[in-house]
Amino acid sequence: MIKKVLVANRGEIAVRIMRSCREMDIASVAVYSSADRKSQHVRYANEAYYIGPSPSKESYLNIEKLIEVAKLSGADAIHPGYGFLSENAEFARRVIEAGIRFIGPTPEAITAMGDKVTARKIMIEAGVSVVPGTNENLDTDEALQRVAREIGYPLMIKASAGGGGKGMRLVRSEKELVASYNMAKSEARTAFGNDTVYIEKYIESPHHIEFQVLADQRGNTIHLFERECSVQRRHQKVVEETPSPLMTPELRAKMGEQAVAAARSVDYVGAGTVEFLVDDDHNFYFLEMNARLQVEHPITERVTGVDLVKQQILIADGQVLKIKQEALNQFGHAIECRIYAEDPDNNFMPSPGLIKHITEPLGLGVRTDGYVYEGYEIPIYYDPMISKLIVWALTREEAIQRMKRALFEYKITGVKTSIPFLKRIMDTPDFVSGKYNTHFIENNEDYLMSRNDCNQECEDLAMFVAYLDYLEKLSSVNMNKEVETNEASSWKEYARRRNVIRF
Amino acid sequence: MIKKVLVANRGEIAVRIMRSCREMDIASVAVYSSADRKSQHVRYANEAYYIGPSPSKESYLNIEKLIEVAKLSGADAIHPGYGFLSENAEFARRVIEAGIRFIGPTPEAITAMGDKVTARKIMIEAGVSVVPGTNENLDTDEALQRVAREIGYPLMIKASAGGGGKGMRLVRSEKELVASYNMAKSEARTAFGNDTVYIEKYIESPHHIEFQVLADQRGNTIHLFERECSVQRRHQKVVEETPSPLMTPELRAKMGEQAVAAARSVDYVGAGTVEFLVDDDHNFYFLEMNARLQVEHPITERVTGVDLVKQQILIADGQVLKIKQEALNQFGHAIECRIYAEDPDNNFMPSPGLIKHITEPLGLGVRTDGYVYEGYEIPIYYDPMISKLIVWALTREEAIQRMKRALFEYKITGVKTSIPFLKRIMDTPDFVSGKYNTHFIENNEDYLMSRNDCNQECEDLAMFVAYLDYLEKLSSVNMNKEVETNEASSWKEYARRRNVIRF
Amino acid sequence: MPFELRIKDRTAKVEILDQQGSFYQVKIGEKLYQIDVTKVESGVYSVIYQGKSINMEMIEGSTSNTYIVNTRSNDYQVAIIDAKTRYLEARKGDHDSGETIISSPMPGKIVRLLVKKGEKVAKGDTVIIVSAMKMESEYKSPVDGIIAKIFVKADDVVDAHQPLVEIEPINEQ
Amino acid sequence: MPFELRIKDRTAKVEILDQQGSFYQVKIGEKLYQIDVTKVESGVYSVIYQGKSINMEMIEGSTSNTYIVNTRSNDYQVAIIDAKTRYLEARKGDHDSGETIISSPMPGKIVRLLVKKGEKVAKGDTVIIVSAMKMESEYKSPVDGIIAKIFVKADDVVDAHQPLVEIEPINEQ
Repeated sequence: MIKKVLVANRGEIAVRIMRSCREMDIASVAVYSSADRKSQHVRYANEAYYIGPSPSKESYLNIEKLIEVAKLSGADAIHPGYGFLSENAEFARRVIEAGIRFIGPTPEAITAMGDKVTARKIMIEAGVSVVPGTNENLDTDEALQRVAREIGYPLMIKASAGGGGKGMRLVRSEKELVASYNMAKSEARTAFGNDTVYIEKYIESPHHIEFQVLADQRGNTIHLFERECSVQRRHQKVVEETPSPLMTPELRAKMGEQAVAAARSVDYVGAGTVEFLVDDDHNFYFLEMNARLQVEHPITERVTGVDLVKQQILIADGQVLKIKQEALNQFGHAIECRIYAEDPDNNFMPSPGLIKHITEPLGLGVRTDGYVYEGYEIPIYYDPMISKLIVWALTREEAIQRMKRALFEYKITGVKTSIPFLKRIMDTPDFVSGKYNTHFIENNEDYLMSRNDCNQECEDLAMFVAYLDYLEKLSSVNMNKEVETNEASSWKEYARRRNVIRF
Repeated sequence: MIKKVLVANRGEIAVRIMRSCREMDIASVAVYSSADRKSQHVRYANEAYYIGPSPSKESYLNIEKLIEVAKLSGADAIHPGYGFLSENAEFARRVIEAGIRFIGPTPEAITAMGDKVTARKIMIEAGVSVVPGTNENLDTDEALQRVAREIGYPLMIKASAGGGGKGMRLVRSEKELVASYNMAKSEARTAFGNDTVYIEKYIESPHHIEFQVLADQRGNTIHLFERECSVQRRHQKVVEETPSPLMTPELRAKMGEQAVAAARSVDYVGAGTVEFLVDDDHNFYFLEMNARLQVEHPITERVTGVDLVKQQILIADGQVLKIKQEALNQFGHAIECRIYAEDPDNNFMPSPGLIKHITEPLGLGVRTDGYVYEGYEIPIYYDPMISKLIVWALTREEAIQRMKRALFEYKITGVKTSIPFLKRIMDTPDFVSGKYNTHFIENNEDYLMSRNDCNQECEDLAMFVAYLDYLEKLSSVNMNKEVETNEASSWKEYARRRNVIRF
Repeated sequence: MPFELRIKDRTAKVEILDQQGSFYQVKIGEKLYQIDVTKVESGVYSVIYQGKSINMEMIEGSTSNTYIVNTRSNDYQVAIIDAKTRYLEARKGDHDSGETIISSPMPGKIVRLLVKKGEKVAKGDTVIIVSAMKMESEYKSPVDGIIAKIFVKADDVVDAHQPLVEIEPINEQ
Repeated sequence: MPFELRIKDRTAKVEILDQQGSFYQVKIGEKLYQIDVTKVESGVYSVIYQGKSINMEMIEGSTSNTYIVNTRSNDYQVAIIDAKTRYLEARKGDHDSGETIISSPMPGKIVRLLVKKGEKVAKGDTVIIVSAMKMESEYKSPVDGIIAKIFVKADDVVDAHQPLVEIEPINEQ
């Protein structure tokens, strides 16, 4: 059995992995950069080793150094977490070559799933539905029109070598087709020196729904149901929930089957996630597979009761998956909110800095996965996520009420956080009714705007308390030094008088 | 629907009730004594009112004042929590007379269950098993011996008017019977002026197992399975878990049925708990019924998914119980540890005081219900319980591992706590194997004793860090004033030198 | 000892008329209040006003006489206007036509400087790019002007509110 | 600047030989250590020694030169022995045959005084009953003696370590 795990990551996910290690009586090894000496994962681990300067590429992405520390500490396995080197096939290969277990899929599976075009081909072969489209270069307007008619409008023309929106054209009807096609080709030629374009169906108002899978080294592969991840801002997930409000038992069975087929097609081992786009008519299309643990894995853990990190470790240890598909159930409803150090009222500007005060929500049905503490300074070098707040309740309605209660209790000061924005999401009718897709945030800007609910009375109270705090500051020694006016002495006089009144 | 609830309590249970109120969009009203102005329940509530001096009988037990505040604040219901007035029939009656809903059973049910002899009689009539025994005064030695033989040895002779162990005699065989009987009678006469005694079977190594019940105002009554509460110290519960390691599906069905019968026999309304003694042969006997929410209710909430406080409020509102017995299930395993402000290494002496630092355990499967915060001073007037730590996992084995992990993360300084003692319980083989009864703590004194695991190296590190902290204190302004020897100047010199080295 | 305080655009005089323990009788502007206020944690106060329980956290602003006041649902900027502040504000008025300084609202690392000293910039031109937490932010000139001073260079790590670039506006009368 | 520290019965000299940032080379007693120590919260330190990560919390004892050092699994009493301490300890030696003071180890309320000034008590006699958190504790005389002073009366609320009763021992040579 694995006895010591090096966690090649930082922040909340490093702490979360170490928690499961501790519950398995496995020692954990932290690695840290210059910026992270005081980070929670260093304090939580059994052992901790310095691996380099603050920028990721000199520390958390330094494969050489990580393997060196694993050998030095005697770790027999490495968990990559998410981000950093978690989907780096080269890293997985190097770890295995060093005689250390890699807690994740094989380098081959990572490579296959990392390349979108390869993944799409493998999926088609495995019978997994992908967005209808074509890879061939279409030579004549007739061929183009025929294929477009087969796929159906609206459709997207995408540059094969493209990325970042360049060389992309949305076509809503046949009369725009030829002109758009030629423009896309010319744009692709200019941008990438390669005018190969292909056509894909445009999914109008898609839901982003993903399936959690687990597979052991013997090929036993199961899925742990879906996660609805359509609440996104600039392709970054903000709120996730399970079950998905869109889901039906039939759709779940079909998608689950394809998720398992997708994993099997690359001989997947470990925990992975198959992402789909789903339209309102319950058509679904493979988007990509994430060959690692997801940020939002806790909601799956909550409704199934399965500790996914423990399963990852057991699988890496070579053990046979004990969980049977038919024994799994979704019990109740779970929602996750991601808490970022950012200012929602100022274009979501990142807000690193010193945590002055933190109060975590507690009580029934609430889980917090975080890593910051009072007095900790969030560094500027890494991801702005502070924590994940996960609630569970018997029903979706109760879960939303519980999330509102938990967000009310959550207090972080010193840095700006996304908590006020998340509160407003929980109050937005489209979210409450469960009728939302990936356009949720842009469609609900009115509801999601900051509202000032402070009337004059509330302002007066704020002024008074500030006044009291200021008086206290004034009567302290340091402050008296600062105020070099003749007020200082009258302040002292006042402070004396105040004490007299008080008793 | 109930719109505003006054919580006639303090501490963790007041906060816990307010959490559910908030999730139901019900406003909560806190009441507080002089000692509790800064208490968490006052800060958490929507409204807060002062009700009197610190001693309970002048504040939390002041029925008059509580009803006055309920009227003043416009509360339409009162939740009594546990302890204080929660099982006071007079309070329940007065609340109802004031036109306010009492979130609890009827005054009649409270009265019936409050008197042990009455309760015993009602249970016998309802067909609930009670400890075999008799209430009749036995006149002749023959009658005595006959009855004793019927009941079986060992048995207890108890004074009818007794309490606190007085007038009690344990009889192990017939030859001790007559002498013990006469001594018990004489002791009872001296102590209570009433020599009526009765005989009860002595349950040798009992398990304390209780069943949670819920009943609405229409007579719909269900149970939410058992809680194993045998880990006790001086009749105070320390650790609870569900399911009970002793339980079988058959025994559970039988006991659950009788728990429901017990509640029905007094037309019970709301949440209540029926306590049983159970022997190793699965014989069980009614002990008492607690006509209120129990401290340990969260473990039931965790395995059933039911929020018991919400159910209490819905029932008090007159709503029909929506939960059906046959739909209920125990999912996984839950354990609760009670965290007290007490010194386990010094005869569990209470340890009130200022909370200097607190770190609550977080992450998968962990719930904390507490009320203290950093800078809060635990008052000397009330119960020393700081919080309840509840963990859940799929299996009992995993739940114990998770509890150990959570206790490892839990850090409270400023006051002594029972955390080290609880850690040792989790490591005790009898607990780990699940083979324990109410004698667990006395039977395992060796395992539960404090062990010092610090070797010289670890001591050296502790000294060095203390030394560093002391240096820092010395170099601060205040400290220099205190140290009025000629060392002060050399310290300043050293502090300067240290800065030079540092950069 | 009355004092003037400002929240948003509103200024009000605050005066304690009486105090008994944590109970204050206060005049704020023209309104009388009876408030129960007690400090519960460092910088955190529990307020009970007309039965309502409110938590407020006082976070010191960039100067010792300003606060960000945090309640459960919102935050407000509050300034205490003492003699010193009034003096500084009066002085500031004199200089108001002076330079414009671009400073970073958050700690970060300078990615790129797009201007040189003495260079002319138009309002809206990007002057400097700062990165923090894997996101790059562009800072633009708020005026037409000439770069007067540059306080940082590429790869510098900067604190919040640290001046980055000073621009001398061009007056086009 | 070496110093002597005490833990349990053991006294050791502590001396920093070198420091680079948070890395210290230290001599403790006769042993050399290389330790990485950094303060992470008020009174809380993160220690890395031979790869092992250890958290330690320093809680000030009843005097400024004593600490209770808390790790995740245990706590230890540590005393820093400076000139002042040495002096005080020497002085204490002179007085050692003096009075015995019963003090409360925790805050509480005096329930009952069972003795009067001038009264004779035997070792083990209950002198005073203090209640805290719904539990009453009896404090017994550690010596045969005479009640010299009583500092409290029934219903008084007392702090931790506050003297309650002073007993003059009777020497029975």
